[in-house]
Amino acid sequence: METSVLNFLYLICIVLFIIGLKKLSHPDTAKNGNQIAALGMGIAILLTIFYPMENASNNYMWIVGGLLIGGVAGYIAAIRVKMTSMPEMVSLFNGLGGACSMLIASVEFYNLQAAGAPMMSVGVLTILFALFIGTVTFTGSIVAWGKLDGFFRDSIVLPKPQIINITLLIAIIALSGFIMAQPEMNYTLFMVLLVLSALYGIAFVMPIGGGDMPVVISLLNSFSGIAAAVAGLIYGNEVMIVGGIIVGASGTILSILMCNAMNRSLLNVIIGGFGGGGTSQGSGREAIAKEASHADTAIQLKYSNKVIIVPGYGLAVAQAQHACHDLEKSLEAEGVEVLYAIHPVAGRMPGHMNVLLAEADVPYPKLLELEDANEQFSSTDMVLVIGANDVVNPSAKEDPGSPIYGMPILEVEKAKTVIVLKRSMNPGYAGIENPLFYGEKTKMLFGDAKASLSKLKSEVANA
Amino acid sequence: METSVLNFLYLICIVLFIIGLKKLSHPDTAKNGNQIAALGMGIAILLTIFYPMENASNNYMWIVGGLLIGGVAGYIAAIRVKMTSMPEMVSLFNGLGGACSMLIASVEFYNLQAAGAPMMSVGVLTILFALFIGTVTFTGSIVAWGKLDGFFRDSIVLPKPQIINITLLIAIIALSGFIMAQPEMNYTLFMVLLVLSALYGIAFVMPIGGGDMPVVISLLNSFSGIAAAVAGLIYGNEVMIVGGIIVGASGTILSILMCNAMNRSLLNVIIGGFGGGGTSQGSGREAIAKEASHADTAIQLKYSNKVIIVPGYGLAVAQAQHACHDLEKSLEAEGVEVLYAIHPVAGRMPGHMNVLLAEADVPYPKLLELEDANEQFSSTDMVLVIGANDVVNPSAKEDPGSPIYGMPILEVEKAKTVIVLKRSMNPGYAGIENPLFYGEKTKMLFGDAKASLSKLKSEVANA
Amino acid sequence: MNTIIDFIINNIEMMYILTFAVFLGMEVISKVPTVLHTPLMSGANAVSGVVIIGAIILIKNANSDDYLILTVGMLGIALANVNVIGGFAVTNRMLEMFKKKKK
Amino acid sequence: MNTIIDFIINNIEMMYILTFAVFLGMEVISKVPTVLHTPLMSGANAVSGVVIIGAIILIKNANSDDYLILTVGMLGIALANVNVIGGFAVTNRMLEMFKKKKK
Amino acid sequence: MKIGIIKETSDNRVAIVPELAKKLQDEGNELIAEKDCGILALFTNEAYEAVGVRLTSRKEVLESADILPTILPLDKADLKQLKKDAILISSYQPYFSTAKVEEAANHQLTVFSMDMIPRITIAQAMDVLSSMASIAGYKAVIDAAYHLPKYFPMLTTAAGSIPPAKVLVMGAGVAGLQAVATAKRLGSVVQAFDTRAAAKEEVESLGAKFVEVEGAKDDRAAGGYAVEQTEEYKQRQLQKIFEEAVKSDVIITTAQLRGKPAPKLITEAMVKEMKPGSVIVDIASSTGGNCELTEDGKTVVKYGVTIIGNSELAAEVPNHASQLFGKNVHNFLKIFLKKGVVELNMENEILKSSCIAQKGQLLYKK
Amino acid sequence: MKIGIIKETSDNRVAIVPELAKKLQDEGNELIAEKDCGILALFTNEAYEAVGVRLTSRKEVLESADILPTILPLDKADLKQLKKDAILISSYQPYFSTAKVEEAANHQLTVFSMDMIPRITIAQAMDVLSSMASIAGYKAVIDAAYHLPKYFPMLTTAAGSIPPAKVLVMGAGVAGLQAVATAKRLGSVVQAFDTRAAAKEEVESLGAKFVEVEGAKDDRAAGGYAVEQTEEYKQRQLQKIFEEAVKSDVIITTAQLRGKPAPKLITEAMVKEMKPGSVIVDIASSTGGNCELTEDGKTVVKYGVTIIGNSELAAEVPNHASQLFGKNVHNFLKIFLKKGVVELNMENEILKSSCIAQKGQLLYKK
Ligand SMILES: NC(=O)c1ccc[n+]([C@@H]2O[C@H](COP(=O)([O-])OP(=O)(O)OC[C@H]3O[C@@H](n4cnc5c(N)ncnc54)[C@H](OP(=O)(O)O)[C@@H]3O)[C@@H](O)[C@H]2O)c1
Ligand SMILES: NC(=O)c1ccc[n+]([C@@H]2O[C@H](COP(=O)([O-])OP(=O)(O)OC[C@H]3O[C@@H](n4cnc5c(N)ncnc54)[C@H](OP(=O)(O)O)[C@@H]3O)[C@@H](O)[C@H]2O)c1
Ligand SMILES: NC(=O)c1ccc[n+]([C@@H]2O[C@H](COP(=O)([O-])OP(=O)(O)OC[C@H]3O[C@@H](n4cnc5c(N)ncnc54)[C@H](O)[C@@H]3O)[C@@H](O)[C@H]2O)c1
Ligand SMILES: NC(=O)c1ccc[n+]([C@@H]2O[C@H](COP(=O)([O-])OP(=O)(O)OC[C@H]3O[C@@H](n4cnc5c(N)ncnc54)[C@H](O)[C@@H]3O)[C@@H](O)[C@H]2O)c1
Repeated sequence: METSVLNFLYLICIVLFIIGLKKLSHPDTAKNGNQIAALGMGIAILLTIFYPMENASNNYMWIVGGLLIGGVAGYIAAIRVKMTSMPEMVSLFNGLGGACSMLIASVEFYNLQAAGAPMMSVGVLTILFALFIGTVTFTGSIVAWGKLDGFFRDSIVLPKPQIINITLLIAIIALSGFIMAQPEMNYTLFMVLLVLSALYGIAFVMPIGGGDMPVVISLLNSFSGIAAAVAGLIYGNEVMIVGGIIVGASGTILSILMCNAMNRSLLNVIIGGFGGGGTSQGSGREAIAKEASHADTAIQLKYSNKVIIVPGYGLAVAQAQHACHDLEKSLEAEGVEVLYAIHPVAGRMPGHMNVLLAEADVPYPKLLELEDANEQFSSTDMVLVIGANDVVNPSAKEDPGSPIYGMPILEVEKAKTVIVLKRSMNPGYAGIENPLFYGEKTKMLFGDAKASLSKLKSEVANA
Repeated sequence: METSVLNFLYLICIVLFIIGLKKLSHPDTAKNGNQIAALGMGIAILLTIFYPMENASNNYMWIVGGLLIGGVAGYIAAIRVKMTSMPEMVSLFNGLGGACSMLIASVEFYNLQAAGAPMMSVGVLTILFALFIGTVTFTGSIVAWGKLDGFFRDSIVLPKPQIINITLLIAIIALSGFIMAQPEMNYTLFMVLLVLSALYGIAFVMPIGGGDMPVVISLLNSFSGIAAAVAGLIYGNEVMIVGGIIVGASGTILSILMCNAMNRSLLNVIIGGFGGGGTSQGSGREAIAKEASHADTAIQLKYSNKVIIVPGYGLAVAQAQHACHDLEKSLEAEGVEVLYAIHPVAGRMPGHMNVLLAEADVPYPKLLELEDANEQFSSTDMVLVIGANDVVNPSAKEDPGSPIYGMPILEVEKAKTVIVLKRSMNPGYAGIENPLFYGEKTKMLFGDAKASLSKLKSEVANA
Repeated sequence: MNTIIDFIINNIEMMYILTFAVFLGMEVISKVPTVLHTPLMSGANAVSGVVIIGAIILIKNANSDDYLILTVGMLGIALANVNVIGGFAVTNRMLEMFKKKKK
Repeated sequence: MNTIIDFIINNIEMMYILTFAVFLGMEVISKVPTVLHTPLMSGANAVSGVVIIGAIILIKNANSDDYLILTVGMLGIALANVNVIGGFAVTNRMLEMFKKKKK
Repeated sequence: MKIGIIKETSDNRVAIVPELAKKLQDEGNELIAEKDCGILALFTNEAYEAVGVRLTSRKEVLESADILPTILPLDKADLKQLKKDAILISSYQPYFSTAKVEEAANHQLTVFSMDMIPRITIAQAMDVLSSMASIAGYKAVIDAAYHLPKYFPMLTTAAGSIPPAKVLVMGAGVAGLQAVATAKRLGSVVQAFDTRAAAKEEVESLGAKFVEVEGAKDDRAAGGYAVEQTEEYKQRQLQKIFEEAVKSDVIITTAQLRGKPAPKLITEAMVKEMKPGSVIVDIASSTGGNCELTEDGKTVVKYGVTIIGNSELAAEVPNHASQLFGKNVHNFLKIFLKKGVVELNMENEILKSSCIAQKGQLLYKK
Repeated sequence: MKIGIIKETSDNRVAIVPELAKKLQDEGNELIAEKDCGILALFTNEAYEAVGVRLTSRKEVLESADILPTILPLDKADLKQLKKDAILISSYQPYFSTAKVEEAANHQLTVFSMDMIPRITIAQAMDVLSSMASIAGYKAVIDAAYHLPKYFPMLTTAAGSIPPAKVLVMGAGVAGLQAVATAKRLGSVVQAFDTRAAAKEEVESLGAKFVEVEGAKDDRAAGGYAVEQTEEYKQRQLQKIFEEAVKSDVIITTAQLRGKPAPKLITEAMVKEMKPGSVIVDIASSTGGNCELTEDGKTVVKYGVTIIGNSELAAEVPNHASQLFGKNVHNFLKIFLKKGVVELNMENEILKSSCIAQKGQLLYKK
């Protein structure tokens, strides 16, 4: 009965976790959700520390010590980290969580040994599993972190990763069985298992392309959830079990969602990973144009103050003038200032863009001439280049060899970010490469301009 | 252990329920979801019947008999009922479910009495509660059914319903307390409680306007879920408890969603109900234009074969030509044939509609002249009248007294359904009432045409 | 009162289950499009017919000669089964319209 | 094998709880907009730090003189707490950007 | 009945086009037409003969016709030759060309003036003002663009960019709105104003800007017609117009006051201030014009501004204009011409208000 | 350098507008202008003086100018008076008006023909063909609408409805595309075709329909210019055109072949078959026209079809046309006129291809 009161209190924490996660999945409530989840965690920790436990020699000092060290370290890390390298950080944290399960498992195995409990019990099995999954999470996350951090390069490709992984996995299962088959505990074997698991974690993540790391992290995250749950089973501790499972489940779903967003399957990512990064975009390789996702572009648009649209022949070909105007309007509704920069020779006839935008009823005052536009870019958060190419080709400024050298262009690169909407990397009328597409600040949003624009519009509505 | 195996099997049924409900909430999977849930139920029933139970005198005949009678009756009813009167039917079914809990409660109370169990026990409390909620569901649903069926008219308004309800509630609680306080069971009091509950059910639903019945039904449905759960507590039967609770919860949420869809609060519906129908639209009153919801209109549009759009001056005022064209396109994408019927004097200048539609790039072949349109309406599933009024005013045909008598109009009423998009019931240029709006086949979709149209478009995408 | 508390404490797992069931019930149907409100309601209603299980148990436990209870129980089963069978059948019919026409 | 079955049978309520937890985990975040993937991941990750409870229990149970275990346990707590505190803090920062600018 | 078709003396349109002639015959009438009546509107003699219309001399047509619809009122010479109690149908603008009407009356003729038909929804099908005005409004813009030494739409080219032309439309009736729509289509920046309260919404419903002048007197009772405005309103209006006018490249004026001379909206002073090369198209010229310098039926250049005074712009689109006019006439005839027999029921609101002379006496109030 | 501005003898445009004159002076040149040079383009003498241009006699301008940009080539009389080694800038169409060029050469003049500038992206800023063509394309439609006895857009009225006019554009170059855009704006149904493969996409990018004729020879190498087509292609093309032409109310032809007479796309037979009242605007008239019956610079009516042959339509929008032309010239001068000093570097691709005569000898290959 004692514990069931504790468990009842734990139930509250769990509810807080659930509500927290739920809120985390809506932009408006996300922040609040995070705090609620944190609250839940805080309560759970305090409960565990102070809820009387029979024949326990509390050792509060050690506990508090651990909490302090970890807490301070974690907080500083979290505050210091650059916005851009947060994913790595998450991965690292996640790994540490895994490490903790690993440690717990090791200790408990040790304890069982001391207590000389019967082998072949669910208890042992649980412990072994906790060890395995904890360790994999640990090493796997570390590798993922390293990859994102540029520590390891994708170029490090293991020979025949599939083989390696399969063999490791088999070995691990076999060994676990063997350990349980032993008359009594055998710590060396246990350690071997640990090492094998560690290797597996590395071998699992190493071959996957840097571009897919987010998915992998989310996957490892669900692992660490499961690890926590299993560790919970060891103590029959509700909050660990349920909390862990929930994270495990949501983590898995999240990974799948992420894959869908890149429209690939989870399997494809992992296998593709085994295959060595596969087609995963932006997998660190150089001089590859970065690809943007609709959703992220949408959110950036929505939260920027000033956006300039650069229409080109592609807008005309896609007949996307109305879609473009719609997006413009919904952004304006969000309080974003939207302008158009019209290059004199955009399109295939003088005034081509004028005709289109007039048709879509874009108010004339929104149209900027070349010179004005080039002045305004520097104060612009985002430039949408819609089916334009030659007219934004920097080589007209920089490369005296270029056939269009000397032509005045729209210097979009002055802006903070540039998103280019076109169907491929094909050149435009002048038939020449466009360095802009590979630029630091540039991201490509491939696909028919009209389609992309309407996607963006709806995403802006959701986000 | 015996039972826990049973419970384990029950768990499967529950999972089936959950999956079923989940799938039920997506158009594409709904049908399948319904079947899955049904499967779950089937398994649960068979399990219960055939899973061995200690010292049970099974009485299979009786069980099967009941199943047969109920099954056949239910099936026939379900097949016979007209599409239009399905809600009533649902309400009726729901009531019967409630009735069942009522009976169970009665019997179990009787049994306890026989067994001379201790009063003041959770057991008794549970039974009483089961009785109360079951009965309320029963009578309430019957009333709701009657209202929708036109059995009871809204005009039957009880004096001061609030008062009545409150008093009944208090009485019920008091009595329950009293019953439990009794030294031993008292069946008469129990019966009184039953009657009171029945009355409460009636008093609760009676004052609510016919327009709000769907919400009420869904609410009663969640009651019957709870009833089932409570009954489940009596037997400590997992599937009943969990299944019931889930229905209870989802039913509540659903009621709330329904209210949002009519943008009103649940409370407002009930209190408003107490107030006597309140502003609830279409509450059976005559000569009130029926209001349409965006979602329902969207789904109808999507699943019809031929739609004709009748634009009028309102389209121009709202500058909704592009929105209109967009909707047209997304419908065409769904395989719906969309045409426009242009009335010669629609708008405020000759060719007003031409100018607008041309601007939105509606292909000329889609524009029908008056005569052709009037021929085509009869073969049309749905007509969207967008901000047109005089040009679709039947009195020009029917009422010799009308100032516009003799003017040729678009005879939209020949079509299966007519949806009118306008902001209010105000007349148009000619300043005269339009009988069309009150017509059998007509529904009004109030609001600015542009806003409505884009809502429709997105709904079409979702649905 | 404290009978109730005891009850809770003694059935702590039950509490977990109930709480989760409530959450699930809410989650599972959030985001349902308006057009599905009625079918969903009808489907859920059919599920609520699960009370039939109770009626069945009731009869199984009843002495085979206690005709009163047996009849009442049978009535209960019948009523509940109308709810179950009818409910699912009606829902099915409502959902017919969602069969997308082929073009 | 049958040890496991026994285990399940004996902890049937636990099974219910686990099953529901899985469903909840999946339901609760379905329909999350792409832009929230990373923050959500990070938040969930912080929650997975719940393993810290285990480490705490571990220490509470340890004999006050068994320094090996104590240190290991403390290390465990420290690591897990990095996960917890750091996790929530980072998530918080990620979500800063969602504070809608006033216009 | 015998229905006559003559060649307009000073207009390209023709009152009845072959297609319509056929309809009328099928309805039991006999049609005779003056030779070449439709040539200028691109309806050949063959076309008329093809549908069985007899071509003959003007004289015969005039002498034998029972019903004679014409675009413009007949002049003395013709009137003389007409049969007694022949029915004349045309647009007389009785408030202005009183003389013409009286002559007709003197000849004991029954005269219907289509421009007197009330502007009610039901009468739209026979509303020549509407049908001709909508063509005029369109043509006014085309003419303006034709004469303007500038480019109408905005144009961004490698050789610098050209701002869109500014168009100001005065009077947003049928013609005005049509002008607004057409100018908008051509990509110019369009402003319009009017005294009718409803006009604002109507103008904006075409995506153009409405120029507000406070304190306009509105009178819906006048059957959609505008009413004379107060003096100080006119002042404020002139002021406002002045500001806008000098900015405009094109001004199109359509302001009319039923039965009164058209309001003077553009003063000589304004024209002086306007940009050289600008164009004014004054559709109200026949009733005096909205611009002081307008000369009806002429295109003049004053202070570098081209001023086109033309109330019959529809005549410059003779082919379609004739079609519409004919349809109007047909719908009008339907009221009293059934199966080739005339039954004049003067109770009928439309006949009552459009019949300006019957059997000799004038019926409309000056 | 001394830059001269003269009044064109047979054109409303002026080569240098006041605004530009100012720029040139700021760049260190002296400008002198013939009196009234800009009048017809709405640039007053005052405007020129205001920016410090000295107005004088034509004679003085001709005799003293070092650089003389003109819209049209100068005629003999004027050439005589020019200084030796003066630089002439104009559009000579050297392949056609050979005589003119030779004369100029004989006077030891350096002659740049702006129409010879290559059609490459970088040269667009000085591409007079483009700038003038885009105005011409627009104006062609306006003229067509002006002369067409019909209503352009679709119109549904109480008096029946009018179908949209059918417009066929032949040759979808700069002028052609501009015509397509303008016609589309006016609400007509537009079709266009061209032999260049790219043209289809370009036409469709304006929302118009492209008329397919299989088997066209395309040659991007020709710098975007079209090439002569095979005989049997021409046959198929003529057939296709015939079908479309007879359905059309307006035909606008812009088909050109660099250095060759314009392809004949509309035969007399076709014109006979076309609807009376239809309008043909032939922008290619100066190089022989795309229609057999075209008479350059004239508007004729044949078989009831109005045929406007005018390659200088831009001249009818003198104000803006002059602005663009001037800007082109300016951008061109920038190549070799730095701080008022001329440095002719004949390596420069643009100069090379546009210089048709230098110090007496002709530089372009016939
Ligand atoms: N303005 C004039 O008078 C005139 C006349 C003739 C030539 N030009 C020349 O045309 C060029 C104009 O430059 P610009 O930047 O406007 O056009 P551009 O340089 O030709 O580039 C257009 C781009 O649009 C993309 N695109 C085509 N269809 C698309 C679609 N449906 N959706 C999305 N993207 C699409 C194409 O890339 P993908 O294929 O990868 O989609 C292409 O790279 C200049 O070189 C100019 O000199 C101008
Ligand atoms: N065609 C011509 O040449 C011409 C010229 C002059 C007059 N008229 C007359 O005008 C009338 C034309 O008939 P019609 O049916 O086209 O127009 P109408 O009869 O005037 O009705 C227009 C309707 O649109 C609705 N509306 C206005 N703004 C709206 C918005 N933003 N969103 C949604 N609905 C809006 C109004 O209802 P709510 O206010 O409730 O929204 C109004 O009832 C005829 O009577 C005709 O005789 C025609
Ligand atoms: N019943 C119908 O269906 C129908 C058909 C056609 C026209 N109408 C209505 O008839 C009315 C008149 O149409 P119309 O084109 O023949 O009008 P009109 O030709 O008589 O006058 C043209 C416009 O000039 C405006 N005007 C008058 N004085 C003015 C001033 N001082 N300043 C500015 N504007 C001034 C008038 O308000 C009118 O809008 C309009 O309201 C039109 O909607 C109705
Ligand atoms: N570099 C640039 O930025 C730039 C600038 C302007 C024009 N251009 C290109 O130059 C090319 C020519 O432009 P233009 O307007 O001077 O061309 P043009 O005036 O020389 O000819 C007009 C059009 O007639 C077409 N034509 C020729 N023979 C034909 C036939 N038998 N049937 C049908 N059509 C025929 C040509 O293909 C051309 O499109 C175009 O491709 C244009 O895009 C490029």
